[in-house]
Amino acid sequence: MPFIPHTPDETSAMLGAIGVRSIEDLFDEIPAKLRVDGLPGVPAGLSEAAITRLMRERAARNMPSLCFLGAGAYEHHIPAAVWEIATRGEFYSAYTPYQAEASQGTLQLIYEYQSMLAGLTGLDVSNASLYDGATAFAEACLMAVRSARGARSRRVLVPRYVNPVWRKVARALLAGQNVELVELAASAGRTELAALAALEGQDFAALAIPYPNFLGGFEPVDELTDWAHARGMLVIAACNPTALALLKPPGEWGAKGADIACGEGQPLGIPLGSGGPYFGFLACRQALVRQMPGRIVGGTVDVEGRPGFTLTLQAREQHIRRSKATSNICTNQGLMVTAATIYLSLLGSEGLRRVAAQCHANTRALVAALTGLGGISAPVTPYFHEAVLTLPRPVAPVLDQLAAAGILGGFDLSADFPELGHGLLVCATEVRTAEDIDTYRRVLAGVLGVAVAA
Amino acid sequence: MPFIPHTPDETSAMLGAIGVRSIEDLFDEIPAKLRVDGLPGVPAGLSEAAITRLMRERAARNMPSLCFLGAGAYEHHIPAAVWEIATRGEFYSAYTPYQAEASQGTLQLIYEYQSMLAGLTGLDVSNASLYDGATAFAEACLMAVRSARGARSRRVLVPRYVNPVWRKVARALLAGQNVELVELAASAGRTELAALAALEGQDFAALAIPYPNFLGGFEPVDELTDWAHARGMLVIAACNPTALALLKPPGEWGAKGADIACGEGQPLGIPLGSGGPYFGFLACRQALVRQMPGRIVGGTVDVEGRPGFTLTLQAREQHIRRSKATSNICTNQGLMVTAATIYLSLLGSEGLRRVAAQCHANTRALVAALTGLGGISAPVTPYFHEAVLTLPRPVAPVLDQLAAAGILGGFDLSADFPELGHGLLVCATEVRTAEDIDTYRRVLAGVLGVAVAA
Amino acid sequence: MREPLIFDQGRPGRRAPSQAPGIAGPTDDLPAGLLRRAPPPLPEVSELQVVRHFTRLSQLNFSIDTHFYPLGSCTMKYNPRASNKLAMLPGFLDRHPLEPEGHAQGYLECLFDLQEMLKAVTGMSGVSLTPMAGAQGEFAGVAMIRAYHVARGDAGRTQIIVPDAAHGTNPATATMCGCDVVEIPTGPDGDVDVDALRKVVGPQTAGIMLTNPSTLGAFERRIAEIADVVHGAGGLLYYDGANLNAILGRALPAAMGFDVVHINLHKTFSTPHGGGGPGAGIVAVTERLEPFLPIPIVGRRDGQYRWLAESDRPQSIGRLSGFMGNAGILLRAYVYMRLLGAEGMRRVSGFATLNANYLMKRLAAAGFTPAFPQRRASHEFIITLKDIARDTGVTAMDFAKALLDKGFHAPTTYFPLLVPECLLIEPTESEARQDLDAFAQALIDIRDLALRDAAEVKRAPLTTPVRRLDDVRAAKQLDLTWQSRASDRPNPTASPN
Amino acid sequence: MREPLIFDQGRPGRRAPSQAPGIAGPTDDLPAGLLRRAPPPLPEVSELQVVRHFTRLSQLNFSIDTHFYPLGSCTMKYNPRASNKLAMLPGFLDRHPLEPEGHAQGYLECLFDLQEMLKAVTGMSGVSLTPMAGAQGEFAGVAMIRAYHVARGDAGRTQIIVPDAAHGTNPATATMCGCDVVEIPTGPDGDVDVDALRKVVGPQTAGIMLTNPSTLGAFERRIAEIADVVHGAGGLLYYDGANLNAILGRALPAAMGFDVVHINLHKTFSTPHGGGGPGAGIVAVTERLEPFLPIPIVGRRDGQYRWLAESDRPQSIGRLSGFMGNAGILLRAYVYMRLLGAEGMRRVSGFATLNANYLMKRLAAAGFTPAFPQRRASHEFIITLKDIARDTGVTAMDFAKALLDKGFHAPTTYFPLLVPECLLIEPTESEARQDLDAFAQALIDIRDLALRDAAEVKRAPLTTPVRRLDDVRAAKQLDLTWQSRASDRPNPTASPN
Ligand SMILES: Cc1ncc(COP(=O)(O)O)c(C=O)c1O
Ligand SMILES: Cc1ncc(COP(=O)(O)O)c(C=O)c1O
Repeated sequence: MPFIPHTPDETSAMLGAIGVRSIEDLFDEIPAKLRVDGLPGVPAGLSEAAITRLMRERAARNMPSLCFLGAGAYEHHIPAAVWEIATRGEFYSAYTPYQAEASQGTLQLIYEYQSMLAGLTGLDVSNASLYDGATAFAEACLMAVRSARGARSRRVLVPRYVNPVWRKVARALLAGQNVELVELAASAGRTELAALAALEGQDFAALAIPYPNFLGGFEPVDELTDWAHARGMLVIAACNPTALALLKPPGEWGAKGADIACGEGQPLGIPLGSGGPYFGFLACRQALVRQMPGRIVGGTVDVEGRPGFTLTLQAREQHIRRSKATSNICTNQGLMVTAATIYLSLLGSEGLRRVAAQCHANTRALVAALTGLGGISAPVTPYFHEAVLTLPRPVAPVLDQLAAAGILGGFDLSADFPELGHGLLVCATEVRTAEDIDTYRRVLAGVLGVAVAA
Repeated sequence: MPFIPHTPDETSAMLGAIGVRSIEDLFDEIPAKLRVDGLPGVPAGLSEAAITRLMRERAARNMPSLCFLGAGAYEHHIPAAVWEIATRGEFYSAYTPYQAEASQGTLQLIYEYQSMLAGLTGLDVSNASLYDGATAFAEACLMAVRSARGARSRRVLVPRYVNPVWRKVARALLAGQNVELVELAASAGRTELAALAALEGQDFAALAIPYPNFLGGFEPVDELTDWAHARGMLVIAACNPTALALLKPPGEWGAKGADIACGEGQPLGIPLGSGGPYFGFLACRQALVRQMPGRIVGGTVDVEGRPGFTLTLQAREQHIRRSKATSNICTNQGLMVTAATIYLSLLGSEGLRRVAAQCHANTRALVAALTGLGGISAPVTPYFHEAVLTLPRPVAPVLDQLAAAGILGGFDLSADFPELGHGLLVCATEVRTAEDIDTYRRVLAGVLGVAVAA
Repeated sequence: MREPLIFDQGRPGRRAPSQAPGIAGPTDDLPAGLLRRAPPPLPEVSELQVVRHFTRLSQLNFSIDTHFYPLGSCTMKYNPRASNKLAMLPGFLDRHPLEPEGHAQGYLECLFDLQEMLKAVTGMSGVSLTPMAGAQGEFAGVAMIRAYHVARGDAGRTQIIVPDAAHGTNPATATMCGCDVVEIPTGPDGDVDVDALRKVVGPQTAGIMLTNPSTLGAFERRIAEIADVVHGAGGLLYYDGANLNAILGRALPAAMGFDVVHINLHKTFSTPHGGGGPGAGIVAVTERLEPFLPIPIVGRRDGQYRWLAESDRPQSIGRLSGFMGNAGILLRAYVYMRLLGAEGMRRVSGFATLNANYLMKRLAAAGFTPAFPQRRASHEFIITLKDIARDTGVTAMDFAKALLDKGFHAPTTYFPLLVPECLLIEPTESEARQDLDAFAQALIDIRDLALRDAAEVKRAPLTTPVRRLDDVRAAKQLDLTWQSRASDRPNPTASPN
Repeated sequence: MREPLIFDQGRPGRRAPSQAPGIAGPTDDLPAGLLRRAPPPLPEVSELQVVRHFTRLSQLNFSIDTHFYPLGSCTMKYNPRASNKLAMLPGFLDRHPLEPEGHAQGYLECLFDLQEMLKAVTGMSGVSLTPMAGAQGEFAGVAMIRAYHVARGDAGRTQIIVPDAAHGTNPATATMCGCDVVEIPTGPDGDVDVDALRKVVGPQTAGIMLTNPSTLGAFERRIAEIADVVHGAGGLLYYDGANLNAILGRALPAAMGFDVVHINLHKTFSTPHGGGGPGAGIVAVTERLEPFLPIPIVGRRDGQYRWLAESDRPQSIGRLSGFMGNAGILLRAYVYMRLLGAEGMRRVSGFATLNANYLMKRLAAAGFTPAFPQRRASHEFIITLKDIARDTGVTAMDFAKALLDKGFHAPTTYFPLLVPECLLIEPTESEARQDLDAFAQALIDIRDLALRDAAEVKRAPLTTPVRRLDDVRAAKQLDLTWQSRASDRPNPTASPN
């Protein structure tokens, strides 16, 4: 009986103290016909040695590849210190800091995290995390609808090149509340300002702008922001946090800046991890803070006047406000935020800027190498850190052949964005080397039957 | 400049405070002709990302094998908790607990370790570790020579089937002090009591008995102990600590028990680790404690009478006694002892007994499986946890073929112990399964050209 | 000792240089108007400063690994270190989520096996692992209930019934799904008031959300009747599996009549709480809701594992995460479940229940008032301190703070809302009797001190890194970022930009 | 809060069952007389109890990761987490040491490269990685010196010269090697008294053991002259590399005239001190000592790495460990050295020296007395508190304890022995100026308090888990095991069984 400390003697003594004969007796309020004796579908327990061996065997079956795939999750260097510290028992096995005095470690860390995210996004306040980028995007839309002056509209305008999965998730999460996403037309990888004219007179609560967009391209953020603000809409920035080290923060877009920023926190020290856990971030202007979902930590003082930290603005949350809460979120992604805060501290602004710049430079080198093969073009420029290639033939079989050679060649865009032709989204983060890029070039040349110099 | 926090401003301010112009100036006491400008043999620094990739590639080149090799280092299950806790910064990055009040964690842990080792060996006291089993064996011999009444002799009697490397290490470490190891004759894998008669009249300071011996066999420990004690010799037990969960402890050998126990701590939660770091343990009777080398922790009280722990009996050690110290050892294997103490706590006496029993049962199953192939015999019985097989042909090429098939088949005894013929020392610890053993059987059958049922 | 903010430890230009590229690549092709003018205000610190700062911060926390943590409804049991270590094997950790299925068979096999075990422990026939916490599992469940009604052309069913003892996420979820919440009361014995339930069901009923045992720590004995009433009215039953630890291997939600269930893997299956997550809130359903399960789901064909997506499940409520939920948490739960096995799971509920009943008995014997003294405790129970609060002014909150000084994390306070001055105490199965006894003694000592010297209790905590904090000030004079402090504006709530 | 002994937390029969085989195999073939009668008295505890106990114990320590730790002569610099993580990769960690070389090329390549880098930083021509700590490196060095003389038929050279400032391991090593120790004094300027040296050298001289800079924190300026004297007398020079951090990349021991050097990798190359080890004390030698290096050594032939053993090195002093020294520590040092690179190594010595000189200057300016005020500090320096001790009775030990209360680990106290009431302070390069300033301020504050209220200083420490401990009692009433406490015999030093 793993993880149960009771000796037979203790068990009897405890049963005696309760006044029952057996543990079974403690379940006597469960109607007999509901009780079951065992769990036929569950195998017998394993020792830690046996499960260790099993998991190692299974992990070894997951073949490692040279990764040129991004599309929302990015392979960055993660300093060893990040997870060695984040998995310390005091962080790993604590829960939401309900007892502030016994949780100053987690609380101060979240306060520092909030400060870092506010700084990165150029906004005033941040929450303590949401589940992931996709749900943060959905929550940002809901928050905007709740916040929009007079809430005339439940529609959110979304450029075409938002992450298509995020759009699906948002649709699933917004459907119940009848919030609708309306697509804003685009061409050549970015929103056409001309398309806005057709929308005049229509009501929207908000405009959500990806930054960079799913294709790595740039929307005209300043113009879009001013256009939306002029029409009483809120502006949501859906951004890559690494990019924010280099790019103008949403808080500085246009004349007044975006109102809300959200995104996927994975690039900030979170392993690819087969898809999760990651975390979503959400920041906003001070004026909107009472519409923010999720935990928020604030500074205060104790009875002796010493500074300390505590959960605050809890009246927004489900445990207080119940059906009127800003969201149903309770458990969020605390440990991931712990890791991200350590990551951001280790990188600092200069380190993160270099990571961003090197990602970008590597992706440029990759684009140059692959378009150099001939027959491949890169239709979307400028781009940041991720780029579209148009191949001379269907993408899927090419990716299969690359995968067989141990290369994750990118994301096949043809299903989501057929207008791009045989579109392939590629990415080379700062961890890719010149040799890696050359390996890709040579293997792709082989797949496409192009002759290259070794 | 990794790991140096100074900003250029700080550096200048500090140089200014010192009153020099540059860092180079701080080295002005080094005669100019001794100064060098660079380190031509050292490559340029790498980022953590680059060294991570390099080390992963190199680690991946170290092929994993199914291990039936022991010979002094054993593959046991190590609970995940052991190293997750042992590598916590507070253990990992502290040093010898010179400031007791600021090191109660390490001190209490060592006190607990000493208690566990005393319990396992059946002796009164233990030190806080030596480098490894081989050096602990050498230190035990030196300690015995120092302790032997009147120190009539500087010779230590050693049965033939002590780990041959330990014997070499002891020879290297004892040579300077003119302490000599004298081999005690043996046959059929153990010391012959009859051989003792030939030694009557000779002087020895101690007799060092392996337990089990290098072949997995048992020496007649009770008889040898009594024989040695009757002749004024001290008795040293060189033991496998896992075995002590099952076997009579040295403190109970013969009429009076062994005087000193030593051994390799690796089986107690230390990874095979390509050979180290491991740790040596050393325990003894209370009367000998002042001849013990290495750190020792004792309980005491603070000024308020509260119990606490501190390094004690330091007058034995080099930093106080200098050339008269019991040993030159200073830094020992603290972190390994940390791991071993956690390991022993997790296993407990019942757990460690099961590990020992299962190792033994697996080795028996292995011996049965392999001798069942025909032409192979197991000449040394009884054995514990490791056994000698005699193959029908030279061992080395057989091991090479097994290795090519991913099996570490055991230790070739023919160089060290030619009297055993084509001797192969095999071991199947508790982590080997019935399928593993069958794999070995089938592959060996193939190598030897024997037909087996699939 | 206080730990300064990491920002205050920095110096302009200080870095941890190993962690970033030595030189940064060119960015000359980026539009100048899009470049950042000033670097983001991140800390400028050395690697040692970072390690030291966060190590020190960690030491300011109470946690399972350092303290008994009987936080009711949260199941703060031992988190095995093996789960962490094995989920972080490079073969799982370094995989891009969009890698081809052929590269990920080991990982997919774990998830598939996990799905099967979760069916076994719920009695349900379909599982989706994607929800990232209990609340998202609730969302998935209610959304499926809605989708089911809509698919049957019964779109008018928009009411979700919720008992007053329910966790806040239940009504909040109903709202997120666009439903209206109808609250029903708890009877004096701790069971739902079934008569009240009968009164509110009808053609507008989408379903009911229940935990069983409830957050009152008592098993809902009339569950079969409740199921009949709700099903009879055309509604479905949602099981909030936050309390599954109480009945694991003893009773199956499906057999109780539930149509859908979520399980907080971070509770019953002991994945870490991480200072506030991540968790996992997998959902399991009976056959009729299977088509609506959120995607992706792991399927198996010819011994190969594959993702089931939109095309396989056209009626799905859709995707709830960017990739595949909290994958690493699923792996941790998988390791834990395999370590326990079927027999171990039954023991979990057995000993969790033993610990709760033992502690309740001890406290009752010492004069404390269980909220439902006539009932068995499930894996948790409530004591109400209303008498002592009335007599001495020492509240549940004061008890909570005084417990911190005695080296115990406090139980859940003031939840469920219907029991005044309550402590919801969940010891979990992994705590030893001696620690329960010590905890009981601590409560007794605090109570005795309250009777002697109430003011002294109200001074607690005295030994924590800070003493009692001013929550009101935190909410009134918002100080949510370091930037707001650095600002020299008089009102710290003003935007620092 | 005090943490009870793990033994006292156990209960008979309690276990952590996942960690051992479910059933134990048969042992019926073992001779009955050899079986243990009673199980060994190990703790009987749960997995959670173990995790909690050792996590709590860890928190009672000061460490680099939590505190400034200027312990002179020990080089308590930041230990990169990357070194730990990469050395623990399964490909290194799970390898049996006797695996065939063909299976271990990646590991051997690391060690080979490490050997080459160590040659570069010492200027020597041969390296052996096998010694497991500085003291074992010293042993290897002196044993090689002895072997060299013996091989030349000059066996009468049995004296090892050691300055009075030497670390205790130096004379202890000489004794272990069967040599006699001849101590020579330090001159008033901190350099060795060369005249005294001249007097003691002769045909009996095996060699001299020196650290440079010495443990006094000063560079031995007359090192070339010393080398000439010793070499001229037929002896060899041993360099104790414990202080290599001071001159890394600035001066090479070989160029100074040394014949053999050990390096404490756990100091200069930042492998963890681990609460007392493991370390690594590699040795490097000039050509004439190469044949005597301890084995094994990593060689390379045709791009394949292999172990050099007895047959390759018949004159070797032999083996010093059961397998290959502290392999995992060697890997950690390798990672660290690759992270630094040549330029980083020079910066290490530069900034270590900057920090030491800055702190010495600050303290001198505040009225403290450096032991050698006219000298540059190397990477460390000494202050002597003899005046204040004389005036107030507050000793170096009192200062050390008072520093703990201020959140600093104490410097090394009372070493080297020749400076009265001394603190040997080594800040290392990884500490920031602000921490040096805070440390200086703490010393100033303690000094000021000592002048005002000596008794108050002598009460320190007040904030540590225990207050000042009774060392005399510890040595007199020996309490070395839990068993000795459990015993009801009046004398706790008596044998318990
Ligand atoms: C009864 C109950 N339901 C639902 C939840 C919500 O689960 P989660 O926090 O995982 O979203 C919780 C936990 O906090 C709970 O205790
Ligand atoms: C100057 C000096 N020499 C030798 C040693 C001994 O090294 P180790 O402790 O690694 O055996 C030390 C360290 O403690 C030292 O400081």
